[in-house]
Amino acid sequence: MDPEVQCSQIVKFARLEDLLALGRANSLWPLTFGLACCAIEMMAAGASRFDLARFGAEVFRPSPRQADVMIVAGTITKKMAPAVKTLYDQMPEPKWVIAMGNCAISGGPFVYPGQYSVVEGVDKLFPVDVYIPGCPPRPEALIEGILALEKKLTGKRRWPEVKPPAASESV
Amino acid sequence: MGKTYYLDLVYLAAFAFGGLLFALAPVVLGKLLSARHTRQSANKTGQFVECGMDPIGDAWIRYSAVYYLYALIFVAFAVDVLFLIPVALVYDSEFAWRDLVEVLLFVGILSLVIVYAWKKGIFEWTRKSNVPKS
Amino acid sequence: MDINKPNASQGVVSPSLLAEHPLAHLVIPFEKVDYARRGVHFEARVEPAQVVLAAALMEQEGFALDAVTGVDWPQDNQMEIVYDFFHPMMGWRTAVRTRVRRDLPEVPSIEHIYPGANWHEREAWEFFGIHFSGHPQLTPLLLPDDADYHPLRKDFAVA
Amino acid sequence: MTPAEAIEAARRAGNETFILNLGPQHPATHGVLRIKLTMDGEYILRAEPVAGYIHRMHEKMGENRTWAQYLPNTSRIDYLSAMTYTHAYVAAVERAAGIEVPRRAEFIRVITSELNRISSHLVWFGAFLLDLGGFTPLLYAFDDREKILDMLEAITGSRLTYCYYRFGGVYNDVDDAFLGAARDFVPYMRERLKMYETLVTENLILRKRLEGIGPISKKMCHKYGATGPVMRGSGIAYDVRRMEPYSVYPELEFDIPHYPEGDCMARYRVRMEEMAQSLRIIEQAVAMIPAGPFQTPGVPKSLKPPAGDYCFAVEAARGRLMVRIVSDGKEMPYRVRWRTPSFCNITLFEEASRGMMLADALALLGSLDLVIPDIDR
Repeated sequence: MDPEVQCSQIVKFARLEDLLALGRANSLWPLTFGLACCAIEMMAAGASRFDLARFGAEVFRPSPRQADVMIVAGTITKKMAPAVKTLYDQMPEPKWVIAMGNCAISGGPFVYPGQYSVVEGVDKLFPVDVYIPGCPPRPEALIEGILALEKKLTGKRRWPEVKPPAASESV
Repeated sequence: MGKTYYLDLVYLAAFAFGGLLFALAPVVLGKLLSARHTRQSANKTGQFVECGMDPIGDAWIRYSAVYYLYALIFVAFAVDVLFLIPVALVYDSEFAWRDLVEVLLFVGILSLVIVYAWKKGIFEWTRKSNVPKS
Repeated sequence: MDINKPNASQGVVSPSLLAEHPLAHLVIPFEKVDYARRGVHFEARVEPAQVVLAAALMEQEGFALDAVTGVDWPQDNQMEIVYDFFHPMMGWRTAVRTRVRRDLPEVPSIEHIYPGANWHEREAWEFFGIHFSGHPQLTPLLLPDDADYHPLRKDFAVA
Repeated sequence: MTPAEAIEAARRAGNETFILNLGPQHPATHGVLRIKLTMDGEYILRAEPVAGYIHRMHEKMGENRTWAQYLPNTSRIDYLSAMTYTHAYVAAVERAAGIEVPRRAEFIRVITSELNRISSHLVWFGAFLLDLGGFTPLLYAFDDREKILDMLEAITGSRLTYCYYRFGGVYNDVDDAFLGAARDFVPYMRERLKMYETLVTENLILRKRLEGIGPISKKMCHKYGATGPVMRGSGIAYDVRRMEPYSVYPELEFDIPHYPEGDCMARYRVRMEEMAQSLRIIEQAVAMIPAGPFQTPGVPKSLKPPAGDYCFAVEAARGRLMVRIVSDGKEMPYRVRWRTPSFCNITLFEEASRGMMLADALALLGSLDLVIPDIDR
């Protein structure tokens, strides 16, 4: 992949950046990009019980031109890779990628010596911001992923982080 | 030419300039604040969006007239709305039969567009192209 | 056997006790198979050339195409193609099997009888390299368009 | 008509033929199916479905995994009715190896399969109306579906890709909490189906969008091998649970909803009534489930079924699912072949959608209820 493309703005104000970051974090528009089983869990997350609307992420935009975050939910095959790269390119700049599910992280259950059709992980195509393990990950895991992305944007975590009792203190 | 005349001119110029500013400001702000390059993996940023695929063939073709007539109906209703909003502002003082009749007359005439479109068969979307039935 | 005339016990019918052999009158010999053991009522082994005739007979009897399965037998240097049919009215299941040479697998296509077989045969072609002569569009279906490897063959190494 | 010819035809005739990609990433295709549409203005001249964008090598993986290691794969082919797919594979291996299944396990399999069928139809119901423009039914349908997922998660541990059946029975037993929840779910869901009936089925807009749209004849179903609600919507009452009875379905009485019209509305009605029939099955199965073992003891860990090939057909949510396994007596399958319903249902789309308007073709596509990894495997 080419070196980090210099894509900063012409004008930058510290406070304005924080304000923009806060605005973007609370209104992440995902691209409807359901590939396989994880897409159903993404729909379940968008539906009434798990309700992505609480985090401003329930507007699923079909067109890459209007999407902020690409949630890669499912397996990327070699035949699909050029289409995924095209979609990534066509998204306007403040864009992020969430790799949802083991298939998007590393090819998942379809990786074995001599496999011929699965791209082992989306980060082989373009940089990924948040990885959500699971096959398929539960809707709560997707919400945790979106919160992690919001923390990456604004630096602060809006929701108290649920630590499993035995977890060490390191965040 | 009294002083008020020039004052009104200034107001008009200010209003026009405000409108212009209102239109151009987002464009300039966008240019300044938005990122200059988008990260690419297959440098297809400028390509037309067609579900992730490369568009096949050309889209600049002669469309059938039905699309155009369909759009005309929208224009008619746009004019309708264009008139009704300022009218609502002006007529909100006290109720006058004359105003109601005027508005109804206007809306009535404009709804003739629907009658015309219905008679013309736009809504049935009949096919007027000369492609042989495959 | 008219496909559109549903049989008498519509809806609740278990396959009739196959005392008499309903397919006995066909020119291709179908021998009865123990359904509980193998999942198929009748089976016929034909030469590759007779496949189209078998499919035509099945179509005439009112069967619908179930699947076209390729199996690679490198040890006896052959490839086997199994055509499965099911009967929507009577619930019968038949399988027509044929074997072709492994180095030049060639079978006539039944696409003109069962248009549904178009995709089945394309898939068998791209996974095994079995050439279905007469097929209108033998291009890869599931693999990328420029794929030239046949992944389901036993000797398939990563291309 | 290859793209070059189509462009040439367009330039020569100077008319409005152009090629449109209803591509892999499209809200109406519910997955990564691509349809190359040769359009004449608003009408479709030729719709060529292109599959393979989510081909995950299930059949190749069958040949390098032991019989038991292949189980997780079975629920990832059609993840909406994963139970029926595992049922087909497990029953095929049981038929090959001659393993007996205790009655209680058979009843558990029927209850979980029917619950899974309802949850699959609810996802179809939500997505189908999303295609036609109605967003709210999706929220209602997913709300009911969450109740089923909670029940199934309590006993299987996962929400979507259950790996619950084993050779000779099921993974763990079903407790009274699950049976009670299933018993209470039936009246609740009947209430909700009545509400969907009044709110959605009798909605004038829906009837105008579906009635008479996308007619699929008996002959077309027969030629392309389309099965399930597509075939039952065209008047052929074919259901594998009746035609090739398996498990304990012969002891349960339920009827097969079928409509002669063959249009999108008929397929819609078939699926809505199938949910009601599944509720009837669950009700009877929960009442009739016997006590006893839930798994046959003594099934060998590394199973080696005798050589030969065996098939088993099951009624999945989308239609007839047939799995053909070829065994050569070793501990790994020699060949696993999945005849999946969506693979056959999509082949008739090209003929059924010729000359339709684009919006109606999307209604037809939604009424076929396709799951794309089911096509690509």
